[in-house]
Amino acid sequence: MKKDLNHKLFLGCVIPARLPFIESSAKKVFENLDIGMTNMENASCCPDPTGIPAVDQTTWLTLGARNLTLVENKKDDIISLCSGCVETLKMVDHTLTEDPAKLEEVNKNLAKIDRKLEGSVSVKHAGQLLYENLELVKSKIVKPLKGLKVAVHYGCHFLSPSEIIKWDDPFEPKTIDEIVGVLGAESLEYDSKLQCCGNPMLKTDKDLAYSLLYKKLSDMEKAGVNCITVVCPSCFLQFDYQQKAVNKKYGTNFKFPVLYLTELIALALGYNDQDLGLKLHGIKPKKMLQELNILSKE
Amino acid sequence: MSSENTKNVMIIGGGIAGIQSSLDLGDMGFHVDLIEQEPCIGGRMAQLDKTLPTNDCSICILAPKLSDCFRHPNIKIHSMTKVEGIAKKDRGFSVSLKRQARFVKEDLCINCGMCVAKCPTKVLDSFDMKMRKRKAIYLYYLQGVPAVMAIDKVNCLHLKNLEKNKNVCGLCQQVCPKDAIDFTEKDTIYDLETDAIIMANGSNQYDPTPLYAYGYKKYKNVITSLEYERMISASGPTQGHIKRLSDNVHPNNIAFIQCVGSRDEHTNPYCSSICCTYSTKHAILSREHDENLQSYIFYIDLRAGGKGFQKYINRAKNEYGVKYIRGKVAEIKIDEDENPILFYEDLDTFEVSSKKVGLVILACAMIPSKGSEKLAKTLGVELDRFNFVKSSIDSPVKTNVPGIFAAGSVLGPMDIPHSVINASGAAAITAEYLSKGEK
Amino acid sequence: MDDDIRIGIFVCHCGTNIGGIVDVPAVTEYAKSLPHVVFTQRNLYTCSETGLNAIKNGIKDNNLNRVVVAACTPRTHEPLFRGICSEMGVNPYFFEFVNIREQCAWVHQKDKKKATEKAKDLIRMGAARAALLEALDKYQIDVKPSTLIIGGGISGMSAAQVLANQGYETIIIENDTELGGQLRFHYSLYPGELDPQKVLSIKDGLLKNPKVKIYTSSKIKNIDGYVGNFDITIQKGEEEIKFTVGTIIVATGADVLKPVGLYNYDGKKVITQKELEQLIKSGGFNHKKIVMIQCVGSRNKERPYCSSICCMTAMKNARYIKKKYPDSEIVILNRDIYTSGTYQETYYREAREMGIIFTRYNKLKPPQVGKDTVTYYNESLKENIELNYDLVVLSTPLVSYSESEELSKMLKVPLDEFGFFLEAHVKLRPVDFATDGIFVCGTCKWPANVPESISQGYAAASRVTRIISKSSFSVEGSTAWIDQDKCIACEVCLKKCSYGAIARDEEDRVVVRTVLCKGCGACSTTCPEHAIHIRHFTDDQIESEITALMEGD
Amino acid sequence: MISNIQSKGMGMTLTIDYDFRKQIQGFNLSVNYCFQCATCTGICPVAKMTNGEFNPRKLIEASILGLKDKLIELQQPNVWYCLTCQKCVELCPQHVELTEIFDVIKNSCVKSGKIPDAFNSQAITVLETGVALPFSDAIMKRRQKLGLDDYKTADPKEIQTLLKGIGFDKLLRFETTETNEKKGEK
Repeated sequence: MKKDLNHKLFLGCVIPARLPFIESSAKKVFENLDIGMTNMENASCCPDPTGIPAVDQTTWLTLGARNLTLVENKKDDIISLCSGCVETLKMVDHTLTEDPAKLEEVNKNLAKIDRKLEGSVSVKHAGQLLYENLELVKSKIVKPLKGLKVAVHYGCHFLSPSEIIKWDDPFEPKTIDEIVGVLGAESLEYDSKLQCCGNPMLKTDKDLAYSLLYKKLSDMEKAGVNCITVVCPSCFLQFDYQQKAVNKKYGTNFKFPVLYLTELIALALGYNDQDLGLKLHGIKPKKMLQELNILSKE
Repeated sequence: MSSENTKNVMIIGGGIAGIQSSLDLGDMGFHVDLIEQEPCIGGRMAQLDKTLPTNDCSICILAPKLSDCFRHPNIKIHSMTKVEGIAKKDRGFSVSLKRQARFVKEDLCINCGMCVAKCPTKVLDSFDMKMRKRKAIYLYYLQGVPAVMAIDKVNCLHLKNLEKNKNVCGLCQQVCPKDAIDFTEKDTIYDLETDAIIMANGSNQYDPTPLYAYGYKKYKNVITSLEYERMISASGPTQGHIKRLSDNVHPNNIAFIQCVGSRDEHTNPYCSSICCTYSTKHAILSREHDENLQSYIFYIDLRAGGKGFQKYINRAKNEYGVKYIRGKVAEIKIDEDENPILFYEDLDTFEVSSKKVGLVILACAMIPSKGSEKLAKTLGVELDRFNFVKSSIDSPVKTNVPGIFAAGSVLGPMDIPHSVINASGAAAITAEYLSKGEK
Repeated sequence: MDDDIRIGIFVCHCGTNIGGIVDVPAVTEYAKSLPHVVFTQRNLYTCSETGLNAIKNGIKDNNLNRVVVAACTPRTHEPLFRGICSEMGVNPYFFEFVNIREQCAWVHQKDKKKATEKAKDLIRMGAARAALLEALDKYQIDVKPSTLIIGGGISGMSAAQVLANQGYETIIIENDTELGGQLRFHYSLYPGELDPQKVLSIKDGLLKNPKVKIYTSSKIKNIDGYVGNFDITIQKGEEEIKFTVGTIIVATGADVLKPVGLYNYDGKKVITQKELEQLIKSGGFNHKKIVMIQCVGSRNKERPYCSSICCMTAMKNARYIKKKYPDSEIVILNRDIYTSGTYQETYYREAREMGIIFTRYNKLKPPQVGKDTVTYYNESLKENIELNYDLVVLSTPLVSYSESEELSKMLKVPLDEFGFFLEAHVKLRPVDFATDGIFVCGTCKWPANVPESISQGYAAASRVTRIISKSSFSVEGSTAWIDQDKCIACEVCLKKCSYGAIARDEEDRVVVRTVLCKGCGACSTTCPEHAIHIRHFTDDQIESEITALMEGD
Repeated sequence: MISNIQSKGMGMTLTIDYDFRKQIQGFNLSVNYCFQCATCTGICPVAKMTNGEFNPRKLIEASILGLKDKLIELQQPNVWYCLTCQKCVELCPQHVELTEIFDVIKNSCVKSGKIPDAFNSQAITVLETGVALPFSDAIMKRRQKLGLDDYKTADPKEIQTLLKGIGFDKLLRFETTETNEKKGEK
């Protein structure tokens, strides 16, 4: 039954407006795997689960509910590349399904823009969708990612709150590690694997955000990884763009390229750095990938 | 009232509760059929090292009762036997029992152990919490009653190959001086008429594997309290030596974590009642094994309401240097030497802390025993929301079925004195029930 | 004569309890060399069925007439081994127990060699004594199939109900004017809202039962006799009533501590939980700001125990109030919350859900009860927090009645340091006394809730039934006897005996009432004329042990 | 009823603000379930990093006790340090939804005019553009280079109608961000 749903890609804000190469890699992967996907138009901010509910929970619920009204129930499901968006949409959906009084209140507000939310909407992270199609991915691999030692960073909102996300175990997740393994790369365990990257702390205390990140990077270094994989654009921003800030603050020399999951898959499916716009990353992965013969050295 | 009693009582479960009910009723003159699914009676208490608050050796005070049961003219032990079905009779019940083949004749075996010495097959021993191996022919435990061997059908080379029409091994049969081995024995189903039943089928311990934050099974030096009980037991897998499973090294400090799988809405919401005090016992015994060993007990609320329990805890603090730390451990990690590191907030100093120890013992909750639900269904006995037998405040050992009573931890988590009390209580209520209508 | 003595010695490894310290094979080998010893054997666990069979075979195959077991303690195991001797036709008093576990392996853990030497010494002593042992018989006493229950609270009534319904004569004696005990003061019982009247309704059954005799407003005046035949004198008003019963159950209950001098307790604005219950029951409760303080007068230096029922009681009352007045403000100041068990924890969670506030105080910085406010220090938040109240309720523990002491003396049963009755064995004999025929249940033993008190009542009834379902009871054969030729009738022994087993007979001689005698030896040691002897512990026997000890190298 | 701080500093005595308690319970009843086991603090990465200066358990304890001044005025501990990583929610044995309760406290802070700048400016961006990060020209070029289609987001007017309808704009501080806004328009 779920197979018949049309996938609507909810892009959110960070990916289309800051990290379009992630969107590009994802679309290439979906196309390659023949998974139909269309953009979900007219969406607003999900809204950001770390920012907007802190200001006003009602606003967060209402705006989230508006996004849910954009898909046609029972025919569409929402796929997102951002763990924050997935969390917001799933939680809003869950809250309003469980609490009819809140739904009524939200619909009263939505009525002002001629919208109404009816029923529950299925929301899924792209990482989950790809895991569910892992055999398909496996069959399409042309360039196994041999030699790639990956630090998988699940990030918080991909897993939690698990009772609502209902996906991987928050303290013993394995799905992304399995995908990485299937791609021919190796996922290395490291101490603070399940710790937050620190991105939301940038809003409150930059130094603390850096120390959270520093802890992770140090552990990754200790484990001997050569790149980082994430499934969330906020985590991507934190790892890719704030590594320099950490180096500056701590006098370190971390240079781990960060690859979003679909970029990793795309590489295994044979796309090159130009297809994927890898040079747009803060820390360029090209050299490392070339050394491992994952990218050809022209 | 007469000593010439002709009534039968069936007691399901041969742990301390079932034993106590049997002895009381047997002494009153009732004929007791004591049903035990394992090869020997004794139950959980047989697995324990010492008992609190007196630190009596558990098996030492239990063993005389095992013998009393075995030698009692009014008690018949049905080992390796399970209840399969039940039918209501005019008065009492007809119970269908399934006796698993022992392949050793109970009346012939003299427990000389020659068969065990010859048996080539080693199996993880569940009595020892799978921390040691036993043979495919084995005595359930050293002081077990009936003191006869049993053959583990699943693992015995001869029996496994018999199905394939191959004659393999059979060494035990060859060496047995009493010709007690009988490979032809079959499981038997038989009916017993009984006038009343006492459910005393006990409890189990929560398996903490799903609590990934604690890393049980992932970290070798994180074990359960029942495993630790076997470890410190003189007859246990390490002969009573405290050892880390990672490197067989004796730890210098041990952490005991309370409320593992209890007081937790994710697992079991109830309080397991006995852990605060049994962990205190473990800490005291650890110190007795090694006077330099430091124990830490992490708890939420310290629950020691039983007789002498608070004093026992005070003794642990003052005489054995046990440190009680209020605060639930949130997660455990390990260092490169597989030393567990605990993360928690110390609610005495209110510091966010971590502590590195040599060994961690998880005080896992008591949960209903495996077959409890099925048995209750068979008997028509109502269970509570946690799958313990439902009883009421004013009749604490009665079930919803007239003529069926309950005793021990089948009613909920409880310690040995409580089990003994309501085992005797159930015996009294059973006697009262069976005397009605006569006088 | 000497040739007739054939001693068998069985040395127990007790797993590694003994075997890990004492060199058991060496000790066993040594035992062979002792006089009269014709057979020795060592066993992994002598008390296991395997070990017991070994003793049986040893007796049978070697014609043994004396059995020595060197193992643990006679306290737990002597009856078992004596039973085996009996079974094999050897008089049970030809059995000698040598303790090489507690007295060797455990106390000399650090010196295995000396532990082994001491074990040899003790066995040599035991073997010497065994040679001099004499056959004794246990006394059979006729048992009256009746029971006296002291205390008509829920525990005693539960015991009475079970016994009377089986047709046994049951007599209840109650201090108060009616049966019911503490339950009478409750308006409901946790965890449901069970009406205590429903639980107390067993009283009606007892009142109607012809087998039950109830004496209210009565006191025990004197208890004499022994298991099977206790002679009881009670005082009811002016009247003295005497009767004989076979067994006794002590179910005198407990009192609730009145916290005089604590937290400005005044019985009006600062009251106990029990007083709150009565206030609610009488319909006079109309307070909205309640502060409860837990562990008042318990878990302190004076009473270092947890009364185990106060947290649940506080919650029951708080929940009642919250239901009656949803806008009421209830704070329960506590040190630990005791909601041990299945429904209890749920009860606590529901209480929190209802909005009852639970917050911890530190024992060293107890809350201060002022005129209208209670101030407590919240250690975690490092703040003093002021709580307005119109009622403060103190949760005080159950404490023993002062009358217990007198009763314990009459019954010759012990009390613990808090005045609660002390059972025979805290684990395995929780409702027995060491004295035969007397049992204990309910809160006179330790704080307990209603279902526990009922279970204990049933359990005591079960233990009683074991005895009174048979027509006779056998008692210890090792007793004192007085050599009338030496006795000067000074009565020193009579005063010394704690079992009332020594008395003047019709001929005015000082004699031992054998069925009461426990063979403790207190009389013998105090007799200035050495006129009292203890069977099974004769001077010869003891001296032989001392001599054997001195013979060692 | 407002909890009153009787005197500052030493000897300060707080009282329970039952209205504030009710307010939190009204949004999320799970706050009541807390029995102060401190699992949340033990797993909290920020509590570890700040040596307990940030402490989720204390936030819940102060919420149960309705210590409004402590939470909102003094911000001890400072609720804005929560990462919303939800590790505490996952482990809490009593199913206390800490992150949501912290949102209630944060909302109260906002209502008292205590909104941190970064949250304020993000909220204003969402209010005015419908998205958290507006599309710049440079990004549009990059998208084209990567072969990505135009991505049509919500009509800002519709979002403004919706959010102003629920009074979101009234919670925010505009004076400091107006200059940013103008910059953005250019």
